[in-house]
Amino acid sequence: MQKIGVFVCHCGTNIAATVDVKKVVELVRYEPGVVFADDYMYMCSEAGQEKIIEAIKEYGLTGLVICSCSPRMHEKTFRACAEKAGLNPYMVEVANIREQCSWIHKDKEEATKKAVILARAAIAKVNLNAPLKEGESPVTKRALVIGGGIAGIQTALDIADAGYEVDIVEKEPSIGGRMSQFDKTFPTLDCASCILTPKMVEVNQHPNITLYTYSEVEKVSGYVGNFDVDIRKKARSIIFDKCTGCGECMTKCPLGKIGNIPSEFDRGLKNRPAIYMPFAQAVPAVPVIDRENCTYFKTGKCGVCSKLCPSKAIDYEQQDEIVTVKYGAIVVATGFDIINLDKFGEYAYNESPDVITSIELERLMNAAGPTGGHLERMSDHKQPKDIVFIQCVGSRCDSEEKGKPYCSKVCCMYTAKHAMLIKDHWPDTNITVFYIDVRTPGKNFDEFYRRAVEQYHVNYIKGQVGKVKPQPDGSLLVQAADLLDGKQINMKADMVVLAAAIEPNPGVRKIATMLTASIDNNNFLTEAHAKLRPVESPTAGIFLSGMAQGPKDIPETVSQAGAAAVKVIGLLAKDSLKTNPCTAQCDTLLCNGCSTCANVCPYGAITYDDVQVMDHGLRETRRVAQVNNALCQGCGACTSACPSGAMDLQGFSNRQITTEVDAICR
Amino acid sequence: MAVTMKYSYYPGCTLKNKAQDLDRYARASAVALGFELEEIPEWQCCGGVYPLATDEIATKLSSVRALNYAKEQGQDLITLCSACHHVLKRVNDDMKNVEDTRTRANNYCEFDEPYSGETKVLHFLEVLRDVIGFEELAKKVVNPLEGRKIGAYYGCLTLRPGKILDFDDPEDPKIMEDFIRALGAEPVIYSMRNECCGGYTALKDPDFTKQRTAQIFDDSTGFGADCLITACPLCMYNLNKSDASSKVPVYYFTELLAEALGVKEGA
Amino acid sequence: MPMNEENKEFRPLIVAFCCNWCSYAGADLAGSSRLSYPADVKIIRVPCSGRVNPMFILRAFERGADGVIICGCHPGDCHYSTGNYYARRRMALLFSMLEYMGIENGRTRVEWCSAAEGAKFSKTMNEFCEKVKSLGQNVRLGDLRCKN
Amino acid sequence: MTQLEKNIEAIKEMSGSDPYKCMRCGKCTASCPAYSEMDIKPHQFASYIIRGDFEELIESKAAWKCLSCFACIERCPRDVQPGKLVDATRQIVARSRGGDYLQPEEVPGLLAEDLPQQLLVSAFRRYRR
Repeated sequence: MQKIGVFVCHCGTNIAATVDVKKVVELVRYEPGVVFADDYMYMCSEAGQEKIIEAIKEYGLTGLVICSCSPRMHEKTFRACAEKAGLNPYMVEVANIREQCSWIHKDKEEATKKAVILARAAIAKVNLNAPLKEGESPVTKRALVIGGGIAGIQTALDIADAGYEVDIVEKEPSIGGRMSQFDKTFPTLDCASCILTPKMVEVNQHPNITLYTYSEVEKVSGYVGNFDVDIRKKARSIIFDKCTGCGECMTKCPLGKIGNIPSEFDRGLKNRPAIYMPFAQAVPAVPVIDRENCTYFKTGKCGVCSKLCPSKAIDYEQQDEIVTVKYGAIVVATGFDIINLDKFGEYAYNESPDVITSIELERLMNAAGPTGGHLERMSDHKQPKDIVFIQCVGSRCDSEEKGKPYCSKVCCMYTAKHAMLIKDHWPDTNITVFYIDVRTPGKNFDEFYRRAVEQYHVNYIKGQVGKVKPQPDGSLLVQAADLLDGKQINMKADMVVLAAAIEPNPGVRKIATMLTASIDNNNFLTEAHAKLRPVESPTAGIFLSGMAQGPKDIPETVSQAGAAAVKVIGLLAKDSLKTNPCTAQCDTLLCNGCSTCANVCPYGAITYDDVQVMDHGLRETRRVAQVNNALCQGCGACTSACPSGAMDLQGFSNRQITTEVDAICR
Repeated sequence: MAVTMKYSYYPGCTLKNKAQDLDRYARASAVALGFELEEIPEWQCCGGVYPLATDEIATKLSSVRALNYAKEQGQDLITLCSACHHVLKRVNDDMKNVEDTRTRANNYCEFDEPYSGETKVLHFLEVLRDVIGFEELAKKVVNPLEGRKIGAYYGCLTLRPGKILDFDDPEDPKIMEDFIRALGAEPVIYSMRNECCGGYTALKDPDFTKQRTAQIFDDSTGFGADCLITACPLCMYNLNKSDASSKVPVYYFTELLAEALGVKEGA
Repeated sequence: MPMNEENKEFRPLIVAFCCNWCSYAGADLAGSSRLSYPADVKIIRVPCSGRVNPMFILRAFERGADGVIICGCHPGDCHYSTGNYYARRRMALLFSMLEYMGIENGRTRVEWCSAAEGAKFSKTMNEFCEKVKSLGQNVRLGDLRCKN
Repeated sequence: MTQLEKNIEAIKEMSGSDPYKCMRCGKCTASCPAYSEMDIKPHQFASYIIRGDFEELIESKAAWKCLSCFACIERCPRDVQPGKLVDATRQIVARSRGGDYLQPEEVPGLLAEDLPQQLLVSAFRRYRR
């Protein structure tokens, strides 16, 4: 039996004016378990707390009920107070007789009656409270960043600068991501490489950062503060330490001229050799052999690169290697790609080489790109005179098979950028942009778009294009409608640029599954809270950075990357983590191993184990649920889903809530 | 492949009259390719257009009867005419997926067993592609149409709506081009191939239809087509009525098939 | 609840389950904004609307409650991501079963209320009380094992 | 429900299409081969229906000029499928007013020697109840 002390607060007149505090004390005094009851002007004050501590000691109290303001206000205060007196802090319950009683009722008799009922409910609950202990789990002071684009780079740099070790895993041979493919950035028009390359170099040279390029995350286990991650380092076929990055192998690879291997980095607008670096500023500046296409790997003959390499760095025998590393926190920065346009046959993307995507245009405009920055049609290498941009290709689309329901956010701005850059280089180009809506929220964004219209005379037409028709003369006929002027348009163009919808990198699904990080219907990672915890995954210890969480531009990505880094640093700065003791518990005698709880658990905190149980004198092996207290956040979803009543939540147990119900309904 | 495959065959009104070529050459080719078309007895006209209003029922019943007949024979149902293909596939989809239509149609028809979309409807071209295979077809060609540049004219009804007809990519179809290649000729790809010819407006607005068909001829011949093929009697009529300067001959695809298979004369 | 002899007005007994993160905070805001609602409403704090086991509701009716309301975060805003979705589906089923058992749909309700919606919380409670009042005293759900 | 909402509901029901999903992108109108013939353009059908301008829709000749080529239906990114709204309008006119666009008496004058039956059948289906 508990020995409970009840303390009723006046809160000045806040409570006492509407609730007869003395009467409450009198009425609860004889509740089961109550050995002491008193009131005081301000329970939360130093003197009030002193009163509580004294009572605990004098009466040997094992539980406290404080009738005062909301527990959201002072529960922590009173728990600390109890702890000071040597009482387990989880033996305290607060009856909210201010916000939920005195402040909203006028009739004193009625309010007093309600206050008594609320106090009784709290007393009944405390009778069933048990001391709870916050668990502790150590923190491995090392972070993993998955993805080496601008989001991953920025997060890694910020964490590393704070003094913690960070590893970046990037599946491509070089870090840099999408941004390294871009020409200029909006709305300032500074060159993407000029601002990105220094950061890539910094990452490479930072003493706290380890790069795993051409590598993938293979397996993740553990929980916040204690992740074990297997990283597959794919065989580069190059001895990393010997290679000087001289590039001799790449220039001499016979497939460079005749191989027809499309360069992934140049979006297929150019071919690359079988031994290659994606681009000249690649970090690390070490090539990789594409074994699928390499003649040596296909036929066992060739070996030119090996013969020519001055540092003898080529190793055809190299094998994939798996390393296992411990991390305290993981950041997902897997970025994006654009959707496949096969379902948009009306825009003739597969039919005509002169219909291109915006990323391809970035490559065509880039001085380091396949045409050396000279904008030309892929069909006849002529410079286009009339260029049509089509917005929202696959964005804001209701059909799941064709496109995406969301706005891709960046297309309006990069299209204005493209239009202006083209006009800057070749002022006599005619540019038409077909849009549904022009969306430019952001600092200096609308001004940027207006500049395209007002200074560069880019022709913006409201109306989605119906069809792009390749013509016998090699031009493209764009069939559209000007909805504002009310006319159908058949416009000849030399080049058509499609603003294809953005989608999360397809690999993110697999990674999210490994991390038990939730993703939404569009494969974007879900935040722990859409407004208040936007860079955290609901799974503790997993953080989000960049496009993996949703469409965003570079400045937004960098801010989010920094925010994610701060959250990681905040975690790594701790030596150990206090775990919320109000976690779920499984009664193995009742559990039937049905997996219902694991299916509703948003945190992947429930696993299954075979245990030996004694049931009616028989020893049996049963599959039962086990809760990982470090992962469990105490939502209780499993407890209501459990068909056998095996799952219960500490601090809010079935019996505790039921007894509260009983007390209220008495 | 079975020795002789048998299919229920729904010719439709026009193939019995103005478009006898489409029908005749198909039957001859089928024999040459080793399958049999068994014409459904007492078939009724499909109505030519699929009624888009969801509460229409009477206009769908003739198709339902044909579909059910094929089901009773345990055969797939073949059509040749674009319009019949369109209507039968869509009504079949309704019978499979739209409960209201299914219940009401079955109430009207009183079949021995209720029909709920079990029959597989195939366009003749789909049989060539999916059952015979274009490679197999190419092997059976005795008079390859070498040197001919043929534009496939799909029109609208064979392709759209792509999700329900499931015939080919409605915006970038390949089936007729692959068919042309199998016959030994060279397909000409042009963007008007899946644009409407004007359809039934030919009755009251023949001038409008002429504008449309002129665009089709201009575009296809611009890419070098020396003739067009179609599967639709209405497209055939409209294209033939054209007075475009770029006009080239138009054939039913079955005629060229029969020619390549060497069975045109006997048909 | 015993009826006051002089005052014949029926006062219902209403149990409200409020999730800690949104609606309990919303109730606090209603309080600090002095937006009144009847004292008939008694709130039980739970971590999440998804924690509300149907047994709690049955228990409340069994013990004489006239109405039960469950308040959670708005869909998509659940502190634990998905708890309120489970609650919504679970309660839809439970309420239809309760109706079958004779507990009218007006006596049960699920409502979303954010921490910023003090006014909505108060309005909801006022409406709900009125509704339950209009339905009158609940027929007790008796559990034979509990009969004394 | 207001009378307007009821009418819109009826059209939604009959067409199997939801005009409220339209985002006014105009891809239907851009694709329409009968654009020049239509006095109300395909993308406008959704707004006319939402506004309740049924009279104007019924008076327009657009419903009779639509080719039912399904280009708008195929390409609509919002699954509004304007062609279905056009057809529903046509049905409403034909059913409520008997305002058939084609009279049987006209037919002999329109017949050409090689006119396919399909054309007559389709036209009768399209233009009349």
